[in-house]
Amino acid sequence: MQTEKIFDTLTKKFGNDVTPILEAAPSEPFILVKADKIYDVCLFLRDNSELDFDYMMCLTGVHQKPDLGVVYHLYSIKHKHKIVLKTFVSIDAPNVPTVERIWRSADWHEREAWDMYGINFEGHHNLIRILCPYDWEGFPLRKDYVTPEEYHGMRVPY
Amino acid sequence: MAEKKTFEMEYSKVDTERMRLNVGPQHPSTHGVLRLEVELDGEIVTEVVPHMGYLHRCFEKHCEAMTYPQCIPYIDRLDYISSMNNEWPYVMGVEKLMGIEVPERVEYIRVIMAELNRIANHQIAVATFGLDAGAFTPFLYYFRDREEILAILEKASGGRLLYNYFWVGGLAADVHPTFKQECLDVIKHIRATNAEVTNLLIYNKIFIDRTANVGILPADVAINFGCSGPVLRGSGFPLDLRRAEPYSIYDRFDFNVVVGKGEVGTLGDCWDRNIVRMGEMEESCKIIEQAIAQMPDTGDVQEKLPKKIRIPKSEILSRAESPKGDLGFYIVGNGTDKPERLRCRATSFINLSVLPEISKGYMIADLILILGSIDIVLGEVDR
Amino acid sequence: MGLLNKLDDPFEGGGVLLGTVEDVLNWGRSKSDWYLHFGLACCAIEFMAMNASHFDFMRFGTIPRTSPRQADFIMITGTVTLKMAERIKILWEQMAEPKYCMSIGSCSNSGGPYWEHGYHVLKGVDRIIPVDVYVPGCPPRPEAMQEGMVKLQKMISEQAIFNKRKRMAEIDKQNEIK
Amino acid sequence: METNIFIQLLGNNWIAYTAIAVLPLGFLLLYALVAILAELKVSAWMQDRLGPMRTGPWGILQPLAEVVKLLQKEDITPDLANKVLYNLAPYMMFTGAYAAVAVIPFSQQFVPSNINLGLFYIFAVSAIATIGVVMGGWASNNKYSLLGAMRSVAQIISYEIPAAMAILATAVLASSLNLNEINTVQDGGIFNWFIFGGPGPWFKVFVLPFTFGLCLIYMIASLAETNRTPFDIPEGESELVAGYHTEYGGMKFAMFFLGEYVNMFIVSAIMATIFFGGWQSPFGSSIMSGPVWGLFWFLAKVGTVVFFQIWLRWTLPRLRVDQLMDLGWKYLLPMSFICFFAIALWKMLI
Repeated sequence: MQTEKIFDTLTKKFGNDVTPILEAAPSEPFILVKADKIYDVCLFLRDNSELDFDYMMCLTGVHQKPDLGVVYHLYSIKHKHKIVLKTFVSIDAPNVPTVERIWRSADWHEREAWDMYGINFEGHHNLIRILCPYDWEGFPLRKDYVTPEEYHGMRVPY
Repeated sequence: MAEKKTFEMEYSKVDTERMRLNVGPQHPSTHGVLRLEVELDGEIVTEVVPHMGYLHRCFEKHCEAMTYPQCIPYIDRLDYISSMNNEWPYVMGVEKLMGIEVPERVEYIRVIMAELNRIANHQIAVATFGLDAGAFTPFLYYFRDREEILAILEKASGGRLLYNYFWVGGLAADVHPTFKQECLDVIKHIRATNAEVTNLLIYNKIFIDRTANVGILPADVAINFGCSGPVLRGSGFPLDLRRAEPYSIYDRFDFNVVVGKGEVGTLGDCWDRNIVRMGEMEESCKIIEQAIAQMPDTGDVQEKLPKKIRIPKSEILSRAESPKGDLGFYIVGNGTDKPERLRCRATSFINLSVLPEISKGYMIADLILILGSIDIVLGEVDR
Repeated sequence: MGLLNKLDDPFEGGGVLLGTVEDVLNWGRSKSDWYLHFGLACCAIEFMAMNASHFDFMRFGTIPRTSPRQADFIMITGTVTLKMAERIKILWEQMAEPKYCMSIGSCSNSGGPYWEHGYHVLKGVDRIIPVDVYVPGCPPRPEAMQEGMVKLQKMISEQAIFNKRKRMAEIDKQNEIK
Repeated sequence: METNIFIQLLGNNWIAYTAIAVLPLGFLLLYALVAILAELKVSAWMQDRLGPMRTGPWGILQPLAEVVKLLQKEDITPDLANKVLYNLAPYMMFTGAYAAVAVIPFSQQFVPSNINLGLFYIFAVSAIATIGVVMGGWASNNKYSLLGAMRSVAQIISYEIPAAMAILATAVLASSLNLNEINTVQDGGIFNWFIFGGPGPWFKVFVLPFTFGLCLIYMIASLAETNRTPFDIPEGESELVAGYHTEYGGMKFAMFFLGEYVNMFIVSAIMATIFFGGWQSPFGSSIMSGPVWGLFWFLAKVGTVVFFQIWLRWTLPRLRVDQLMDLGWKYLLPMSFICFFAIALWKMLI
């Protein structure tokens, strides 16, 4: 299915909660979703037989000042089409519903986004750090992150 | 009947304790520094909790501070067994965002290099998988052949392991004059060793007993977990980006997508994942042969580029089929010569997430084999 | 070295006999080095290649051991992260004396390419354990690692066992004069 | 007949007995050095490598260097280990293996102790090594060690039975439990060895498959008893780090190592004695036979079997623990019973 058509289906279903943004090539077009609706949109995308997005390629946390965002790259193996969803939340209350129950692959991706950006995925069954040590402080990939001087008695900077 | 019942009741009263065993980070067969927290009931695995991050090298943070060409060496160090394949999706993504086309000769060289590197990667994967099963000798046979492949890659790029060879808009350097003949020679050796290992290891009765019907991964579970590459194809699902969305010039070659068939056990077991890698080596050999036949002898290997590579405010998820599977780079440009965000869709990371699911109920020796059959590289898992 | 340290003072003067004994003991330690089978990152792959038939690390009399208790030297092959550093320290402490350490690759020498922005990378393994031989390269070629091994063997074969303190004092004196 | 050359030469006194006890010990240490070198070199040649090259000419001094090194290593006892058992275990293992040497007929003129219950004795004392393994695995207070020790016990006990059946069958053929006696019976050339059914008329071809099968069963069982590939699961590197000796280092580990190699020697010696005629010359008792030739033939046969074990180690993958039990109980045991039954029947008939 064409990207425009997928966007049409979504806007028909969700109305104002989604905003398609068709950028000129080479950038991929994406659709902006309100953070609290992301679970419903994803469930619809997966379960609708015409869309059938059964493969989550990538879930990325981003920090585009001043907001934190989550980017979902979805793919349909059956129909061979893809879509990009984006949602932005304020850095003070970065709460996004989890999509872990829709695609199991989201589990570790969301843990990584939490680890790196501190995006709180509401409803995730085990939202703990995945790459950094469990007692690490701060969220390394935020633009305002300052490298700590010391960790467990080891000097960190060169 | 009554007697049997009392026995069972008596037996159930026996107090057994589950043991929590820490496998790794220093363990001979976690393929690096993965740590698995395993709960054991006797020898049976009841729960696996992977803990990673022991090799978290802050790749994404580095890339935000580097210019686009400077990122390539860091990308090499993600999946350090198949560096050429790592560079490709990144370079391709940057080229797409800049809107440049690379010369045809470059595409051919890239294909040959990537396929050679794919073979080297699968050789290590099969070799270490045999090592996990206790067979030491095939490991050395494969490493002997791998040296020949590395010699070719080294002659072209200067590095044995980490190449920094695919540059934005072309290649770091042209290939050497005897390149074609050397490739053809090495293919012969690869095929001979593959035949030997097939006899020595793959169809060995003990090896089949160990790997067949172990770690069964159904295709729908694999897709839901986002698996790709030999892990997904071992379950019988023919998703190969080279065929599904032909990038570069892969539509010009005739090759098969190897899938597991459940030949000696259930579809999607460890043996199937392993045989897919064996089959892919052969397919890669075929692609290399065709590419060498079609490749133009002379031509530029570097497109004219601006002095500073800048990418406008745009973004792309650029994917290519690495030996581990579907490797993607999510590149966000912001108008400067440094990326705003560079995220790696790490294949090993995603393939590994299926491990707790498929290793429950098997023995601890099987757990090691299942981990080996997934073929992870910790550099890519932890980034 | 346990027992041998107690022999320090009674054998004052040394002499030909002790010199020879020392040579034999050093010969044994330098020619038979069991290393801990342990890989961290990219360098571990080159390390595997070095173990394989083409370069054949076992020529030097090395045998891989999987348990730190049985190992004589540890090769830090790759980037040491802060999370891993504590484990490496434990491994080092589990090894029995006399033990040696080889730092392979730029990452474990100094942080390598990750020195600047690596918030989670330890900039040099020598911040937590003592290193005997450094092998530069990213990753070093197998030949370079073997050169490191030769250097380590040379170092071991020249070690002082008897009258250690006295000899070390002499060396210190010489350094002072310079 | 007195079969011991030392008692013949020195008389029935303590000097003779000391010599009898010390000589095999010295021999075993020498053998262990050679076996370690063989393991290193054979594996290297199988894998297109050279093996140790820098310790003496072609690396032949390598095992010596290992010993010198191991003598200097720190003696570690983990803090949480059971100290007494932990320190005792390696010696227990070696003692069990060494004690078994007492009844091995090295040559017709040298059997350290020519007792009538030789086979029985070997089975009794070789079980001591198992106790050493369990002690070590349990006392180390390490989960890998414990798992390795448990596996090892399960494995050794399971495979003791088919091995015992195989050995008993030869005892039936020879009508004796005395190892030297068993050797003497196999007199008269290669076709009188028990692998070929022992001495007998031409129609012994009917019993030949069974004796051959028993030899194979004993071979497999002996591999399992000595924890060699494909049955090296108690110390399977890829799963259990180093198995029951994970926490051992230095001389204690060396004792374990020595114990293992001596065990290899014992099972190979038993195999050579009961199936391949021990010190008997393959060309009959008139050609190339005599006490010194006997020693030569015996060692040559043992060496061949040891080489075979090394060869298998570098060729085959490892079995899983349940498959190992399957093989032992479901295949080897019934087959050894059948062979034993057939041989007993044959012995009754002739």
